[in-house]
Amino acid sequence: MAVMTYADAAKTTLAEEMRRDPLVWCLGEDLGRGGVFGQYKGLPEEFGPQRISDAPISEAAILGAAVGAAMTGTRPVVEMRFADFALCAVDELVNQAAKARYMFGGQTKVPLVVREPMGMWRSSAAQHSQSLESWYTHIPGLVVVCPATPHDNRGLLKTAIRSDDPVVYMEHKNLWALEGEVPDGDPIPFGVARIARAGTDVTIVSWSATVHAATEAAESLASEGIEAEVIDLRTLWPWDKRAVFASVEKTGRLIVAHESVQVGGFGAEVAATVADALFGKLKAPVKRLGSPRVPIAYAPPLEDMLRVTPAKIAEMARTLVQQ
Amino acid sequence: MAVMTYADAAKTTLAEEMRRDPLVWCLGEDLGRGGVFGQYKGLPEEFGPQRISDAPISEAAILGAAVGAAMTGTRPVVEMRFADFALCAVDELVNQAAKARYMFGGQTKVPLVVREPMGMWRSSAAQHSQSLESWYTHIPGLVVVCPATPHDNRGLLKTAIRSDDPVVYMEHKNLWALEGEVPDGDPIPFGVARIARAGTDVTIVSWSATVHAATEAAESLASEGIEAEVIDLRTLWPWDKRAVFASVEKTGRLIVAHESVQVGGFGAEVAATVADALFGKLKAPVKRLGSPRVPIAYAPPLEDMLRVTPAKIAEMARTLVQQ
Amino acid sequence: MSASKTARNLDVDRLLGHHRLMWRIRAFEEAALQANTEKLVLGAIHPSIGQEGIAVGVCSNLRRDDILTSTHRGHGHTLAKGADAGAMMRELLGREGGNSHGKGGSMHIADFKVGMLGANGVVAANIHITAGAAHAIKLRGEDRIACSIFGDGAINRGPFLEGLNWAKVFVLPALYVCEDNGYASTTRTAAMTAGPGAAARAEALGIPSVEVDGNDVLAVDEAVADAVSAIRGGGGPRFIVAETYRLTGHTAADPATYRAPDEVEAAWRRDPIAKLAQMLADAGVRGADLAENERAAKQEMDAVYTEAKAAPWPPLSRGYEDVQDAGDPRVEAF
Amino acid sequence: MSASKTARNLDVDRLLGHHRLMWRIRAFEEAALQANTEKLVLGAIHPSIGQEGIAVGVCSNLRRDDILTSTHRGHGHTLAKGADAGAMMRELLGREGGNSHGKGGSMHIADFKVGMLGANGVVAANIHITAGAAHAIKLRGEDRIACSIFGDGAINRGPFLEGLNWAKVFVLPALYVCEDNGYASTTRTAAMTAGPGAAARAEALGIPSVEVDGNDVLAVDEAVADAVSAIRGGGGPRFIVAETYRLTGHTAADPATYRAPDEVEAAWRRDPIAKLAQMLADAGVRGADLAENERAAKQEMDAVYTEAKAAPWPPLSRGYEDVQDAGDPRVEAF
Ligand SMILES: Cc1ncc(C[n+]2csc(CCOP(=O)(O)OP(=O)(O)O)c2C)c(N)n1
Ligand SMILES: Cc1ncc(C[n+]2csc(CCOP(=O)(O)OP(=O)(O)O)c2C)c(N)n1
Ligand SMILES: [Mg+2]
Ligand SMILES: [Mg+2]
Repeated sequence: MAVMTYADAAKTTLAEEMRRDPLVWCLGEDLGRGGVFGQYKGLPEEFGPQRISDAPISEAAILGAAVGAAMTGTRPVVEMRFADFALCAVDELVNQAAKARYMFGGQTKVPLVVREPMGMWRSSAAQHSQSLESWYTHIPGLVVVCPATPHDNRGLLKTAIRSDDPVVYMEHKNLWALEGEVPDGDPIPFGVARIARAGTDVTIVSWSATVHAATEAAESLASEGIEAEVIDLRTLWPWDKRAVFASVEKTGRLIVAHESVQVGGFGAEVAATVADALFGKLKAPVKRLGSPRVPIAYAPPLEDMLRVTPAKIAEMARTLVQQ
Repeated sequence: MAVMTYADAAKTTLAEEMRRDPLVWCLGEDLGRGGVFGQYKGLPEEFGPQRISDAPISEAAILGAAVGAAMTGTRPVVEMRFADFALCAVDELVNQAAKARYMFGGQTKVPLVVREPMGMWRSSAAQHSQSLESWYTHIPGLVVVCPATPHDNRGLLKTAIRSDDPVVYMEHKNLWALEGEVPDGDPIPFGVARIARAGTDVTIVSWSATVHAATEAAESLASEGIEAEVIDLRTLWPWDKRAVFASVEKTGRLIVAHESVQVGGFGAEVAATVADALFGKLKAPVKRLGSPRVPIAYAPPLEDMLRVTPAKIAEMARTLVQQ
Repeated sequence: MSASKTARNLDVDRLLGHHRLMWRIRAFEEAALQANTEKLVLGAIHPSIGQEGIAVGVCSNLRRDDILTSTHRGHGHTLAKGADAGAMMRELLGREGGNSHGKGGSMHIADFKVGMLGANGVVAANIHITAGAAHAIKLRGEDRIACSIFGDGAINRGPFLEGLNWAKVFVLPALYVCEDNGYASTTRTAAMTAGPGAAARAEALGIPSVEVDGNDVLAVDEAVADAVSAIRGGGGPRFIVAETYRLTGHTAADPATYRAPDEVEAAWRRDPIAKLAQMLADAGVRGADLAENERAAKQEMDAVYTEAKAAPWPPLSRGYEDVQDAGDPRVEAF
Repeated sequence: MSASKTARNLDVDRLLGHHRLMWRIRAFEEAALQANTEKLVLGAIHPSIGQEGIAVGVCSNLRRDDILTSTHRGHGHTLAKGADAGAMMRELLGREGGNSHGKGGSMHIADFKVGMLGANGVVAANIHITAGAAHAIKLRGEDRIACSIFGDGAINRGPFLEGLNWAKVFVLPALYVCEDNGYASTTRTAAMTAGPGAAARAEALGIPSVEVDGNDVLAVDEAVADAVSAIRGGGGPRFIVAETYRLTGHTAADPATYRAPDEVEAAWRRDPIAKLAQMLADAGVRGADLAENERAAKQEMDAVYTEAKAAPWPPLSRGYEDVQDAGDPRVEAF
């Protein structure tokens, strides 16, 4: 057990896994100097340039080569730098990595972790701020992971590296510096949500950085006598329906909150699933809270306008509990 | 008014628009010989190789060049051949075309039509069968069009070509040969659904080829005394909430049916929106019917297993009306 | 036997083997075309008739544990790499017992047992995969190599630049072979390809390149042998352009009316199998031996086709298998 | 004045203009760095200090109606193309009155009025956009040209191949300029770039290419003048590699510790502004005139910065504008 940042939790874990399994290696631009966010600092010294490998600015080759390398018995960890740049390698991820095992009838697996730092990070504007986790949930073959805490960024990364599936591993750029306790324990399995805060009146389902906004909202609601239960999904595929159903059966109310665009977002999947499964048991309509359908603006006030804030979540919760 | 195929409806429209506006031009692989599905047959002869332009196998350049050409006063119609290959040009569509107008504060628009033949087409397997319309609905700036009939493939293509927005225009490969009446009339506006069949007991919302499965299901249900209303959304962004709400207010029951993967599909958006807006007014839970989360198989029986068929839709409708 | 042929120092046994394998490929393709005609294959089939010399010339220099990736036009490569024709034909017909249980079909033909890591439905996508396979080989310290065969249309896609640059930067054991058949579907590739050609592009990435007559299996064999020995010696990637012609349409359904009949006729006169037969005849091989290769190949593939037609469909349970470990893919799970 | 300089036939007025513009770029970048220090710019800033010779040498050969696209490191190009420094600084500070109402910021700096179609946050993405702009120009029968400036890191991305091939195949009026500053972020580009270099890659696509000293604005000016006249004459695309060095870190926040101090010092001795000043001094221009260029530029950009700091935020209504015509982007609409 140690207190460390979200970034360091991942780095420590990566080092542990690389010591454990010599077939794990990392590839991406600027990794030799520790990566653009310092997520790999110190690793080149320990593991050398072959296992912490620099790469040309060739996202498609980085991901495509990782597919070939995964099919040839290694376990690549791919660094995409910003989730936005992964859009230069979609064929490689979706048409190749995700489908190979099925198309080839199980002759191969593609054990691959694609790290995609995601989300708004002050004034990074439209091409460096996106959250496209919902896309990946729609692609058979992919696992989608969105850790919100240092603890989870350890346990889930371990599982991702050990997984034989291609995993889209989305760390939120705004969380790099977040500190928290990181126990030594076991890997965290995919598909198991975390109750970030227990409550009885309304369930708030979220993931990634928005979990913290939800928790903050829950705390301010508590001072008004409203007890919100905050569920951190942690992984979107597979996602923990059981935990969500159990909570909503208790509270009768659900808000799904996420930073990404609301239209076509994964919140719709959760909302539609719950509204169907718990039809007749709900005290209020299932609500979603996401970004408007607007590219992300640079100017701070316009950027803020797009955010799902504790205030917006709390406001929605208040309205719901009155129903 | 004439009877023509879905493919010819688009071709005729393209020719009309190209005659009307000399700034409209088409680019894509093999267009000089009429395109892989013959959708451009005869057009090279009328408009010449500059306006019906061949292209190297460079999807990223095709789409990226179209972005530049659209910003420079022309109106490109881009042919992607199979929607799956558009995955080689996602940066160009999502990071460039969709965002340029906003990032540049309205200094430019990107009038661009991206034709993406979509969907299952017997034994085309995992890399030639995808339906990713839901992805595009999640991207601010994009319009998403999925015509189901020859009539709509005329009216919507006209609107798409005249639109100043980048439009993802998804024709279903299985519909090329479908014949139907194509009136000469006006362009069909985005965001206006079509009641494919009127009914009172259950609403079935769909788009693209699945509309025909839904209509077939409705016909067999009618023989059992169940009157289903089939709504063809035609455009997914914008989508006609008003028409859907009006129908579901009447029937109290909704099924959203689509060929694409159910998890993270646009059906979730429709379902979540309706379940929220009409909470308390529904006689049964809102249901979705999409593909399992499986890459598309080659062998006919396995491929069939993934299809949303009239039988599956009818079965679900029967269950719903008993509630 | 002409002086130049003597100079080539013919290994008649090896070439007879090439002849047999080329006939096996052609007969397989003929059976696949027949399956298309009989509507037993509904998806697209891309025959490699006329290009057999490249498949055979390349793969006869690869070991079973070397890696090969291919394109939509991959039957010949896969057979030449040592895959079982029966399993391949069952795959094309979407049957149980196909290499991939009928889940991939023609465009995704693969046989990992013999190092054949898959055809690909996306032009040029195999270039990256090969670079990665070679990268893994290097990381693991093995002496295998990875080879990618792709068409002349592929050299205009980004992966050609990114993948070849990758292979060179990391000094990987990778062989890239471009099958230049002059066309990409209905388009003459020359019309859409700028500059002096594929080899010049590879050279500009620092990769030693050669151009060979792809219809001369011996020339291909020799060029590949050189390249493979340089690669196995740690010399990094090599590039070969092999000129050829596809004697059929792009797909089984393509009448190829965009080509003048005399162009096709002229190409038939350069048929690589006939060319090799002539070379062997010149070297004194009996016509009967050559005819026997043809007959045996046709008989084998007839049997393979008949057997595949009788094979059962994959059970529906296969449909949900091999998706991934995590999560349940079924709709009912939701 | 040395013989070689005389041979260059100096146009002193033009060069004095270059000197002024180079100082304006540098002073703008200094102000942008200051804004970063004062936390008035929160997103990344990529200064072009040390690379001004390329911006000026290129853009002084472009007409206002010619098209330019740029990269993340685009302030200098945009200023040189004729954009208003005040509007640019307001954009960097995210203020109303910025070129894009503060919605794009530094990495998306653009001024369509002067043909500057945007910096780009995605390396190499502007290569395609430029090909397309040139394509539109050709379709419309205009005599404009389109120019794309990008870094040496961009030549390893697919668009370099696909976009340049496109421009050559369609014989488009496109000028491609690679700013080779030796680095891509913290990475020495040479380590990740195979083969003889950018110019060889362009030549392999049939595009005439030249290499120039990017820190010699006169050399850039001359090379670009040649290229532009060939392009306007219908000769199709041209390629120029201009060698340079970025004298700052990759971003305002980058201490650039991956470079040895003496490497940076040596680069300062090749500072393109100093080099031009020396050339002008040698040609008899008074030190006072050169100093005045520097002073005026600093004064202008100080004022620009002060004014931008005082500019208001964009009204929130801007947030929902310019998304698209179809549909309502607001959450409440749903
Ligand atoms: C990225 C991509 N774009 C387009 C296609 C459609 N397509 C299939 S084969 C082909 C032509 C390929 O030409 P070439 O690479 O020369 O191979 P050949 O068919 O001649 O063997 C095209 C364009 C594809 N499969 N993938
Ligand atoms: C596709 C893509 N990958 C990665 C990045 C991150 N990135 C921003 S600038 C840069 C280095 C660019 O180097 P170069 O092209 O030489 O331009 P320079 O910064 O030297 O001007 C990188 C890798 C990006 N913006 N886009
Ligand atoms: Mg070809
Ligand atoms: Mg650089």
